[in-house]
Amino acid sequence: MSKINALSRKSKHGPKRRWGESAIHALLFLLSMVPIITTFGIIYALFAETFLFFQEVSIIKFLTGTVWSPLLVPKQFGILPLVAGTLLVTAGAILIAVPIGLGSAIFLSEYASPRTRRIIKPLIEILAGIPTVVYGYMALLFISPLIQKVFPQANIFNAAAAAIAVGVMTVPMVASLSEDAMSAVPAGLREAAYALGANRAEVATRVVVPAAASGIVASFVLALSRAIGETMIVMLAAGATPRLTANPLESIQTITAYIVQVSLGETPWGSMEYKTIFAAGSVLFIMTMIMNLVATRITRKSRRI
Amino acid sequence: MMDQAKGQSRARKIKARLFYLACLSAIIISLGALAVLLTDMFIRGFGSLSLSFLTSFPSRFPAKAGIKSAIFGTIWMMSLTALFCIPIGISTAIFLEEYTGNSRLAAFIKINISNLAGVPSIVYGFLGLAVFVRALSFNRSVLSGSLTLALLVMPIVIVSSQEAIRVVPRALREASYALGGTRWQTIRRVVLPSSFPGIVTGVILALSRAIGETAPLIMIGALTFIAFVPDGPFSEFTALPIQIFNWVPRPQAGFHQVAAAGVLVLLGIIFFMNGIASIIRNRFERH
Amino acid sequence: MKGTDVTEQARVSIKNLSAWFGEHQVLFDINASIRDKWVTAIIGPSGCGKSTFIRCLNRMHETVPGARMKGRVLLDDEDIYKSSVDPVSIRRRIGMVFQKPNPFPTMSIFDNVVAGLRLSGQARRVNLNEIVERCLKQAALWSQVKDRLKEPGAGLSGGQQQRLCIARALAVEPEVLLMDEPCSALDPAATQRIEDLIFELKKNYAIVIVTHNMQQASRISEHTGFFLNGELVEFGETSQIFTTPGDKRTEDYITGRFG
Amino acid sequence: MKGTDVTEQARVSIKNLSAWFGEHQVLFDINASIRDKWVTAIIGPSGCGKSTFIRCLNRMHETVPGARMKGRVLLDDEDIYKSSVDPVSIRRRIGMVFQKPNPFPTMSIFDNVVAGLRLSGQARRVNLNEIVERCLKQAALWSQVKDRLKEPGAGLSGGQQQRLCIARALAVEPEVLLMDEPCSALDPAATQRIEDLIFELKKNYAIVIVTHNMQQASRISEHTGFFLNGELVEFGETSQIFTTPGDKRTEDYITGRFG
Amino acid sequence: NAGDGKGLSGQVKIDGSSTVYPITEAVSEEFQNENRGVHVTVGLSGTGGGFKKFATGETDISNASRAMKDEEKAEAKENGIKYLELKVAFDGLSILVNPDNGFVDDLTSAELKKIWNRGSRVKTWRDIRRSWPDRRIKLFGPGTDSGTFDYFTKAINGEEDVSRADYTASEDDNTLVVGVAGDKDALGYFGYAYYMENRDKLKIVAVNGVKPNIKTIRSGKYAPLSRPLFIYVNKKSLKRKDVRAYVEFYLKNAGELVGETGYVPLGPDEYEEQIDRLPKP
Ligand SMILES: Nc1ncnc2c1ncn2[C@@H]1O[C@H](COP(=O)(O)OP(=O)(O)OP(=O)(O)O)[C@@H](O)[C@H]1O
Ligand SMILES: Nc1ncnc2c1ncn2[C@@H]1O[C@H](COP(=O)(O)OP(=O)(O)OP(=O)(O)O)[C@@H](O)[C@H]1O
Ligand SMILES: [Mg+2]
Ligand SMILES: [Mg+2]
Repeated sequence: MSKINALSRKSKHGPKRRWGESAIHALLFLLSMVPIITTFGIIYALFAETFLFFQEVSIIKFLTGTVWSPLLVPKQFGILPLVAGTLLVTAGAILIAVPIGLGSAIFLSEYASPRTRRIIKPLIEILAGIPTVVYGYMALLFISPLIQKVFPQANIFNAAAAAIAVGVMTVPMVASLSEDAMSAVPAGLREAAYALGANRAEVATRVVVPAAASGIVASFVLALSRAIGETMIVMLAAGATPRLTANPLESIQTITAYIVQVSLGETPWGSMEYKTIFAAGSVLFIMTMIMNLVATRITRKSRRI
Repeated sequence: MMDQAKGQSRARKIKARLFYLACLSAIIISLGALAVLLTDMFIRGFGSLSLSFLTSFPSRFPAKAGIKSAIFGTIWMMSLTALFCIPIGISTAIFLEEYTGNSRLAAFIKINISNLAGVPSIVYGFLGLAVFVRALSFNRSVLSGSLTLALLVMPIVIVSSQEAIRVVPRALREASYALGGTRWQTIRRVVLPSSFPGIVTGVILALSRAIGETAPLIMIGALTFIAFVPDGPFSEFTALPIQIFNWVPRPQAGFHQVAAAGVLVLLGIIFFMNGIASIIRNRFERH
Repeated sequence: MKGTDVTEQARVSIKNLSAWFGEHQVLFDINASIRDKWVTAIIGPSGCGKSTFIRCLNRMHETVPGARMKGRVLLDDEDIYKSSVDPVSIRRRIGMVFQKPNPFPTMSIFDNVVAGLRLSGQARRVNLNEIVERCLKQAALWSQVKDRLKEPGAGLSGGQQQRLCIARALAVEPEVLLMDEPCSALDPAATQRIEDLIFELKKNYAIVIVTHNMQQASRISEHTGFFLNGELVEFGETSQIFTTPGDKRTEDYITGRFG
Repeated sequence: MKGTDVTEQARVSIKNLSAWFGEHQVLFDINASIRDKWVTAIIGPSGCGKSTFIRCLNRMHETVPGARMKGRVLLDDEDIYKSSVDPVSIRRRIGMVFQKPNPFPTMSIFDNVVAGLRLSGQARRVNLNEIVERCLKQAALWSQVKDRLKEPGAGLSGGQQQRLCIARALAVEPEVLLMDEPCSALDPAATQRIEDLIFELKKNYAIVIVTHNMQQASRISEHTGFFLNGELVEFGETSQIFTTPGDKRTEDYITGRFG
Repeated sequence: NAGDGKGLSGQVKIDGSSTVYPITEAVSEEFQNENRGVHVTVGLSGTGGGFKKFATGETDISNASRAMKDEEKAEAKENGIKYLELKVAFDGLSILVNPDNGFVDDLTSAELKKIWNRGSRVKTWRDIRRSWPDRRIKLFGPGTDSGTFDYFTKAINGEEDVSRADYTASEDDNTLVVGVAGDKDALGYFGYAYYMENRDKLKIVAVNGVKPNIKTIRSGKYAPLSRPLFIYVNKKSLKRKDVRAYVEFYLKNAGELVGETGYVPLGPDEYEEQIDRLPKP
């Protein structure tokens, strides 16, 4: 055959190519270890100090105590008020983000014209780009006074204002990811439903949303973990009062806000008070990890159907 | 039978209408929130936006305060963050999609990544503090900050790159294999170019997230008065969100305006990055 | 064009139908009529407008963004495009089965069959078990799935899924059944079974079937329409079209000179 | 089975080939041989294993996760599955064209043609312009694209894209050309052009073409193999298979009784 | 990077209290304007965080809203860090109420203790003085990790970190301003500087009959709520030209700059005295 072919045949067993392929494979393998190393790094960074903390404070009391006042005399280390504050804000945020985000996603994927969608979707995604410091001040200067107008007994710092701001902040995440999931639902399914005499709303609720469930749930989970981990908004708007309460009109403190408070505060490093932030950080980490594992389970299950 | 088939009952029609209205109000609320936020920022901050605002260092006088050091710090930090997270993120995505199949290792890495995606940003602050600031003695340098943020946004890059790689049609890979392409050649010449728009979108998404992050930087001690431009990766730095956070709690009302102007600049940068992303996307998707 | 002289027994009449996607016209002034209790086959090369044509018959065409049409489609002498007519009710009277089997993946076999009834809220007024059994039997699927009605429909084989989709279409008791290449994703045995099924169904319905398989068209249909580039080149009795086509292009296509 | 008495002029010999996807066997003990400068057509109903068969001939089968095979495939008497053989070099010697035209969307027409050469690093050593012109001419595409070689390949029509893919396959100078339903996504005119092209190409190559169009098989091929459910029911000279098939199933299929 | 102006170059690292931060920031800004070659960084890690870095030699100067504690001194000693404590200003903690509050003009230390002490049962104004109305008080104060809180609890309740916990806390004094300004039954305490910037929105309360102002704070007459603010300087660093220049600049200009920030400067000769205390180069 021709010259080229002779060349190609000569180079085909060439050790160089084989070597290059495996070198690349090895390199990619090494770089892929970064996420695993990161996880171990986080565990090390949190748990080493946490371990020292629990040599001084009973872990049972820590997990079951209902008063958190490590910086007040008498010091008490019950993490529950911080956990409650975190969950209160998260729950409120989800109550806002899920319906608004999902509704927006359905509107974009089922009702809006492609043109409208092309314009609106990036606009909504901008909301996700606004630094959360800004939402924090919105919550304090704009949302909180509104709340006080409706509920005069509300504290100027309250969980509700923070929750609303966190909710608004996570709306774009839910909207954009859910919309992606819904757009990915095969056109065939929509057509099948239309052909059976379904109207648009029925197609959306009975066919598209269930078929996109795993993606939608994934967006909820992401919103949830962003809400749990949100720091600046709660720090600015929810107050700094650890309190075991379910009343969203009261001032509370979340785990994240506590961590920032201490890391900017006057507590001597290395003191037991300072170690509380590692213990609190560990609780936060474990909370989000459990949530993620559960969510992975759920999405995997709904994907199987 | 004809009666049933007559069509939608009134109730169905009303329900459909209400559902439509509910979705419509959801989108209006979303956009309304955006409008309120942006308007508020504009009203507060627009007056302070000027060339000297961009070219001055921070000051205790709101009228003189500027964001030069913050802008340079942010540029430094974003560049380094991109430098770390893009190659590692894309490599990991390639490895997971093209090399591992359904192995245990792949499953383990994937679980790790989805967990990391949910880890609160402040926890990355602990990591950055313990590992980069202390153990590796990078102190509170640009390097520490960008490594921390790179790890923080790495899952976003990985997952979106994975998705972009996954949707490259099998037919294209087969075409390459059938022409005698090796695995890496196929990835390099066919898979990566085709998934490029998706990867760029993911990277921009990740960097937009990184650029507004405050909490992890506070954790590594970056909340600092800095009136100089970083001169290397080991230089101390400040960044836009940090500078905003520094100004907002001040007693003088002037600083609140300056902070709002800082937010406008930050939004402008995010806008600009998204604009570039969509240009790249359109350019490549047309092909 | 030949063979439009069958209007008198027509269930569906198509008058001067044209259709567009955006600016791109894909159907040009189609006239045809669909007879009750007959199978009408639509053949033609890929992209000639077969799918678009039958999607105009139950107003599915308009669900595509940017798509529009002109002309009239009469179902029992009533124009289904009249503004007072609800497209949703039309789709209920004119059922459709698609090329790719598309059972609802989140629903069980049982729920798939009654999905149409549930949507319209009729489910409460009727005996669902009975309907599911009847429709699955009609679709020749009952014996294979009767013990696993609660399992997801996506777990069935391709041919079974397609029969499930047919059962689902039958459950809303349509008057006309449109099928867009229902066998093209199926193996020979499954194809055989669907063909037998069509033979049964035509006793009660007017059936329109798009197919790229000429042998299939000649086996199962009474009427055949041949489309080319958006035009209905020829429409008439199947036996006549396949033996003495009136148009050179039809002949070329049928004898496999292209397509 | 009949007609395996052609081994003497064989370019490719297939011996006791079986293939699986996971646990699912899709080819059963196939024996056949592909003659140089002849066109071998592979026909059979959907899902019978035609694609799997030709994908075993250039080791593309093994790129599918979970796929495996048994048996031998000899190219010029050398077993391509021998452990010392690099699959990459085999695929270079045995080119392939797919059912759906799949030009690389990110590359220009020019780059598409030379993609194979670039992959192997040969591009530097040869005159690319010459090769592009020769291959596009061979693929009967030169006159239509010579003024826009820098434009993206995806901007061409379906038939042009398919010819571009053929040109791309030719550029690496394979010895055997496998084509998996290359015309099924094309319109009649494009099909005609590809058939003409095959007629030209067979002067230099051994060609294997999968088709679901019996007429096409009879028009263009010297050899025909009929697959059913993973078995090669019949293999022999085309004229003989289409006039006096040796197997009842072949006859049923060819006369359109199923499929 | 040889530095212009006076030709100095180098890096001065400062960290510590957020209370002292505005003063050091002002000094640094002016210093940087004159010495572009020197890179001054002022962190905000809190007094404790600042001392941690100071005691390991990471920083040259530490801002402190309190004196160094024994364990912190011990750590510095362990690391061989010698240092100089310099007083730079006074801060007066102010007690504030809403301007619409017509009845609270002054409070005694005892009343404050009654309000703020651990386990306090004061719920309404009436619980403080019989003549005051029977409305709920809304209490605002800094977060438990701030220097202001530490100082206030020590001065009023007698022991550091002893306080009632059921008040509205925020780390951000500015949001406390918002809180007190927004509620007519509010009472709060925070730094004098924040009052100065928001005089129109707040009403200041005399303590033990003394209203805080520059004079009363500096003289200590505004007792017990005026406190000194410090910087700590590493002696080894002080041998460096850049650090020395910075510290001298600090003490020379503090008198003027402290006033701008809302804090209370020392008397002029007090700054002179401290310059003299600096070891000779
Ligand atoms: N959603 C769409 N948007 C724009 N053009 C379309 C769309 N669907 C089909 N077309 C175009 O309309 C024409 C007719 O398409 P149609 O699907 O009706 O053909 P068909 O005969 O059913 O083909 P096939 O046998 O491949 O299914 C084609 O040119 C096609 O490209
Ligand atoms: N990637 C795959 N994984 C598992 N099974 C497969 C895969 N590809 C094909 N099969 C199965 O292998 C059998 C043969 O498939 P093949 O694609 O070879 O058929 P074919 O004759 O080419 O059909 P068609 O005419 O539809 O292209 C079929 O039963 C098919 O379901
Ligand atoms: Mg079609
Ligand atoms: Mg095939």
